[in-house]
Amino acid sequence: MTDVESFRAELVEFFERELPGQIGELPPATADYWGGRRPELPHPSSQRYCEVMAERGLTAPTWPREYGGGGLDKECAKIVTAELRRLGLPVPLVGFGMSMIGPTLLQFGTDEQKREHLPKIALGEIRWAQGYSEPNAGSDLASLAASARIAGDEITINGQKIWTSYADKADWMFGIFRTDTGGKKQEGITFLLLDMAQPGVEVRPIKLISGASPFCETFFTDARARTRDIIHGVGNGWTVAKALLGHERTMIGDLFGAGGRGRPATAGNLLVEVARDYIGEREPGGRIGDPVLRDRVTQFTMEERCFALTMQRSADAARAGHKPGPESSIFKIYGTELNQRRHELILALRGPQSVGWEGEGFDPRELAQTRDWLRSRGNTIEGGTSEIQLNIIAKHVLALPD
Amino acid sequence: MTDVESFRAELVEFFERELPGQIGELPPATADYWGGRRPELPHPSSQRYCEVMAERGLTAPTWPREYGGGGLDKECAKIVTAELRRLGLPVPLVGFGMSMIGPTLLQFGTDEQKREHLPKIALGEIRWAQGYSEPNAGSDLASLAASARIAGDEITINGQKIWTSYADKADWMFGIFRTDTGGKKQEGITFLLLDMAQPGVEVRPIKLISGASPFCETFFTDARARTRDIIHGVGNGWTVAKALLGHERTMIGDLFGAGGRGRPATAGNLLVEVARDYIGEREPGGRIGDPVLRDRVTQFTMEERCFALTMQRSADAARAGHKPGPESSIFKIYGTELNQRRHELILALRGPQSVGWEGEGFDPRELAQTRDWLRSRGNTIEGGTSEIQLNIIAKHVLALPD
Amino acid sequence: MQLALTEDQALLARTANEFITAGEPLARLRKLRDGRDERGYALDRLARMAELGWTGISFSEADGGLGMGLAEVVLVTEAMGRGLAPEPYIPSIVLAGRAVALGGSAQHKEAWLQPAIAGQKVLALAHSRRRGRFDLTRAPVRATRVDGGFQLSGEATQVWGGHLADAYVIAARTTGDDGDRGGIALFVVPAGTPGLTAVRQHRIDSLNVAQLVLDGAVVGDDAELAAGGDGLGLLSRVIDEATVALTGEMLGGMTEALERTLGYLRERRQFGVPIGSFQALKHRAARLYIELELSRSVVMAAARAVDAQSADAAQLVSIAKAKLSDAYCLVANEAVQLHGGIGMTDEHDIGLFLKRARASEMTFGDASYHRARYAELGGY
Amino acid sequence: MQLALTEDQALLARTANEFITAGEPLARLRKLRDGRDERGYALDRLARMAELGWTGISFSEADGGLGMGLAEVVLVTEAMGRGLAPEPYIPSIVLAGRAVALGGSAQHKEAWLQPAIAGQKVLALAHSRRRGRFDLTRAPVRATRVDGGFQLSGEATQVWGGHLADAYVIAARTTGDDGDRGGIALFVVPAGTPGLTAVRQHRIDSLNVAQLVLDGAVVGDDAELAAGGDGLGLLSRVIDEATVALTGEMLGGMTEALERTLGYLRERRQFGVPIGSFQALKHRAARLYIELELSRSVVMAAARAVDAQSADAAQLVSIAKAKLSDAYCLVANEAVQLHGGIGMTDEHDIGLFLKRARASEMTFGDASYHRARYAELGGY
Repeated sequence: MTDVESFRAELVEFFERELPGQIGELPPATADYWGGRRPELPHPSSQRYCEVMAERGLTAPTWPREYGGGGLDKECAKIVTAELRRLGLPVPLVGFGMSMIGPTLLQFGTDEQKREHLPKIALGEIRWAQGYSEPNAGSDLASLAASARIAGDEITINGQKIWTSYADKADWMFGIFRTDTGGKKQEGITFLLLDMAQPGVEVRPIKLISGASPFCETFFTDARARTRDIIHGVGNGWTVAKALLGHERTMIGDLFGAGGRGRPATAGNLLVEVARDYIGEREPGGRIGDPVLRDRVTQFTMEERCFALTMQRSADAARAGHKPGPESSIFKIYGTELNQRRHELILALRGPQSVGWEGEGFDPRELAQTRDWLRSRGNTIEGGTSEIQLNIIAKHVLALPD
Repeated sequence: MTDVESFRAELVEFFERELPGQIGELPPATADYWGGRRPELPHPSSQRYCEVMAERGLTAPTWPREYGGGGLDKECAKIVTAELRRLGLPVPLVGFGMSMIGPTLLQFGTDEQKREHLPKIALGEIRWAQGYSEPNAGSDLASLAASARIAGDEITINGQKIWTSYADKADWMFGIFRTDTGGKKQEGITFLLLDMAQPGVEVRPIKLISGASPFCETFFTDARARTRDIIHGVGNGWTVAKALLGHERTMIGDLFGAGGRGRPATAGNLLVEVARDYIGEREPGGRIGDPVLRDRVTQFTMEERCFALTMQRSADAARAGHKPGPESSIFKIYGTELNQRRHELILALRGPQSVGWEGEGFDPRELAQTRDWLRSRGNTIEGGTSEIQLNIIAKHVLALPD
Repeated sequence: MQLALTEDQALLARTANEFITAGEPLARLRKLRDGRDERGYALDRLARMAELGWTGISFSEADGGLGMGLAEVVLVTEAMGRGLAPEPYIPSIVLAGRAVALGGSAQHKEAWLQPAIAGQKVLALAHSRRRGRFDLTRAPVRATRVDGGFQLSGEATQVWGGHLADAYVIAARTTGDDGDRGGIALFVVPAGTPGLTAVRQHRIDSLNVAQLVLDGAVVGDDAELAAGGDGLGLLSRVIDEATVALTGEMLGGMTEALERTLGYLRERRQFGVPIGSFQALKHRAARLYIELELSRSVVMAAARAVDAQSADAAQLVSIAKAKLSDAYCLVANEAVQLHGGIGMTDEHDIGLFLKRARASEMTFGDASYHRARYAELGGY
Repeated sequence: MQLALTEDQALLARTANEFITAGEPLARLRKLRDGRDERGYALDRLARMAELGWTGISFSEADGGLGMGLAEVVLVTEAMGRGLAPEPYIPSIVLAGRAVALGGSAQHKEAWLQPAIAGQKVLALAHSRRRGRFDLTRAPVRATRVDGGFQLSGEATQVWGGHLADAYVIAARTTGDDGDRGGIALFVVPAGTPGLTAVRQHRIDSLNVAQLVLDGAVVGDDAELAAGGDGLGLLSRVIDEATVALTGEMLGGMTEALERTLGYLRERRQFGVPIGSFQALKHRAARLYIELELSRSVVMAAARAVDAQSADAAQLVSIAKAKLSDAYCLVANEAVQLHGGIGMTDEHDIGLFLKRARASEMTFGDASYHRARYAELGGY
């Protein structure tokens, strides 16, 4: 049998027989594990599961072995994902290490930098945060002001970052800082890595309208970093930052897009269930009672399917060896808008039961969904506002003049 | 009894007894009469009706008597309109003389200019056209190029105008021409009047996608005008032009707005009738058969009512002596968009019967409405595009920075 | 119908706005919310509104009111909406108060209406049950005849102003079933009546709403409003009046949300210029402004139509609520989006309007409910 | 299901586009329209498409086809849509041709299918009557048994490609009534059959459509397709296939309309700059582009699902037609608006797309029809 088939066989052998033996009860597919020095365990065996998988390079299947990856080609990597899904196992490790700084290091890092940082990411030892936006540098990111002063092989950092996701749970930060205030603002920006466990770094969570605090403000007061942790050289940070933003957009699109981890693949049916439950049906199992809401459910379900198909088309093109087409530029904006529309539609279906905050008179699913709706309002702002996405499409895809 | 009451009494006396005696059969309320040297008669007695009304200054009730008007105050003028409506009589005379250049002359004209031109307008002797846009000066009107060279009391005009409504039926044109190519483009523009019945003026109708030709291109080759017909002085044309555009916007808003002459006041019910006719009803006289289309009809009917109420609010404020509020800035854009939405909704209701052009298989109302729909696509372009309207609102009403 | 403010109305609008803004309303709302204030509003503010005469606007002189109408009420609620003022003016005065005024006996009025108008007592009206959506025939409570009165059992939800209220007007079904237009009665039930308990509910807009549980509470025949009359008719009428008052509040809220957003667009700088100079944002702001003007017109019209009891009053109420529900939610969504990052933080005030917009949308019927109702009333 | 083009498919797409653009399509359409050409399309172009093999794509080798499917057909129709090519490829090949292929006897195929594939004869299918909207159970014709055959009477409208066609596939009701799924049969009726007349109809898109009048035309039993079988089933199947082909055409049309608009935005100057530099217009163009990408995906998916006869094929067809109807009309409206004054003139080509978009929307069901159908199929 071919290498691929034998690889799948090995994998199945390992997943089905060895793995349970080494870990005992396996975590459910929904248990996202982010790793780090102070790991949160969605399931008792999450950490152990991650470690055992990491030993085999299965936390980062496509990364080279010498950097803690599995050294697998695309096809084998796909088999890993497929088998995990088939067996109802979670991806062993998620986070910005895997999805953002890892790929960026592979693209821009020196061999030394890769050797130092990638294995710790793949092993789940270090959890990363992203230091990009500042209070006065949001959509206009390049006008950032947080400064990095280089003296010898030491760097001193001062200023503030904002919207740093889970900075309060992260160990290291990758970010962009100003090393030169003269000249074009895109120049004089340097991309570097720093350990957040130091007195000069203070993190304050930001409370959102949903009540959750996924973002933080991070304050730097003579914080220290090492010149060896500068990626792609002093003053070349903007190039690195933009490449990384690409990874981020794709990730967010995947997350919110139909079939993405951000949502149940069955949202269509979920909506029908909610409609039947809250609006009622003509006859048992029959049409949704209110034809107008039924039409809205259908309209949304159709849009969602069109988006899922577009993501599939992009993936199929990639598999067929074409480079990512312009269609990928719509994932972030449309995926997040769909997520908002989905939540607003559920509000409409649940009616007055959809405006509860806590306590009496609302059931837990209603309360959770209301919070999710509030949270979703930020989706079109975080990670590059929809307005910025539209600018990008107009300029880079449609070639409209500045 | 008060003057107002006695005025109404006289009016009724005249309308009900004298008028029929002098004219015989009266034209129906729908018969718009535009006057001019080559008048089109929507009804055999249209011209006579106009003349008799003009003798009494009732074609332009609020204009001063010495200029052929009725010299009536607002209140009496309103009585005239009310009585005409009550008796099912048409406004005796419509057109750009009455609605655009007339008011502009009253505002900017010299006494001599008023004496010469206003009476001919009020009597319906001269029909006017508007010479504003040019192929390369549409939204950016101030960049117009058609030139007027002044020598002594003679003016020589060269260049082209476009979108001149009914120029092929007009006798005189009011328009803006460039008298100075140096300096700021708004300067060096002069507003003047010219007789179109001369060899130097050539008019070509423009066929629209609806098949109709309400607009023309007008070409000037050493056409002649008189310096005495320059309004508000050489180089001050932009001021006059903008004031006149104000009159035009209001007129278009009125025309397309709910209750406006451009549409039946009962569009709401009309839509219900069309829906019942083409979609069917649950039971005779009952609900519209398709609840989703029923909801769309309702949604539109509501929007239309909100708009009608906004126009009423503006009128009531004016009556209460307040100057036109910012709400009037929305009439043109929203009135024309409503008109488009109304037509698109009717298409949806009529389904496949709504795509006929002529001949077999479509009834006359269907064909007429399809043409009206096509024509309506231009409503948001002519008379200042919706984009320009939004710019105006953002700048002048919302005070957003340039 | 005149869609212009009279001198007196303009004055009232100014006074109301001054009163509300002077109270630093949003800071106050936050304090009540974050301090988990049990009542969620300030009794003394309500009393102050009574002193200013606003609680008496829509009642006859005979009932101790000013004999004006909703045309004036919406000016007060509009100001409240601008400041998201949490005082139960609508539920106590426009909803329950009017129910007592229209259907109550002299005793009812003396016991409850006059004190409510005086701002001394707070009334609330219970008309909906969980999952009952907006259908008024789905009464939250069942009333069974007992000797000399009725026994009430059932559970009402999101009773506006219902926590720590002094008395409740409760919609109960005496006969028939959901969907029947007959068999609904309104009872006045004082707080503290055995078998009646109110539990504070917490909504995204942190207004005072309560779950009202009736467990065999007994009331006398004299507790019924418009006894023997058309209970549902009376209920519908006061709900319509309260709906108009609410659209006034929503108008104020969307006006404030838009103005704050315009201010932000003028001041916030990115790429070296105010973001309000970007044409795409300008056009969106202009679109919101159009919605605002249309909304103002229909609120004024609905108020005047109900005051004049004109034939199409109910239809205009539905247009107003449908329009304001859609427009306020749109403006609030856009307001958050245009504020960018800070717009999604709890710390920034703009989010409070988003939450209130949604809660208002779900009160007295959302847009699609009112479109269906409009069509019913229109006979198609 | 692979949503990527194979080498062969990519080649086919290129060839089709070259063929269409080489024919200066829009000028040709104008000539046919303004010259009031009776046929409204060019027979030789149809023959040329046959030579290129495109008419045989979706037929089995046994029937003289290439044994490919809609995945390839939509590449041809997409090119046709870009150029608004008026040739009756969809009605003659995808609609009537497939009906004969799926339900016809050897004689039917020899007499009509082979010549149609060869581009020598033109077929058309009559399935709708005036005011029948999109309901396939409302057959335009009634068929009554006569000795050895049927007598057909009725009137079909907007029969695509039906003027000067050589033969017609006619949906007729043999028993039952509107709404019944049974009792519908398809008959092949040659042009010139006594009692059959076709009258050219003129639509905004100036395509060849005809009113087909049957006045007691008699056909033999052998004229029935899928005799005794499920006539409506066969009709629905070929309508679904033709719908997919049409969505391909619509995709081509909206692609072309958007590209022309983008070109105009880049070149047209006002206020001293290209109007494409105005952010509000940029954002609107980007929105249209998003619609275009979503549309392309669903057209590819629907074609492949029908080819694979997968369980959700019919639902995907409805998504595709609903999406393309809305998206093409939106793009066409915006295209005219963004072209400004010249956009509303008959002289400018952009208006042709507006007209075709609307006519396509009203063919084989509009968006709201297909949303309702999708929900039915989904059992809710």
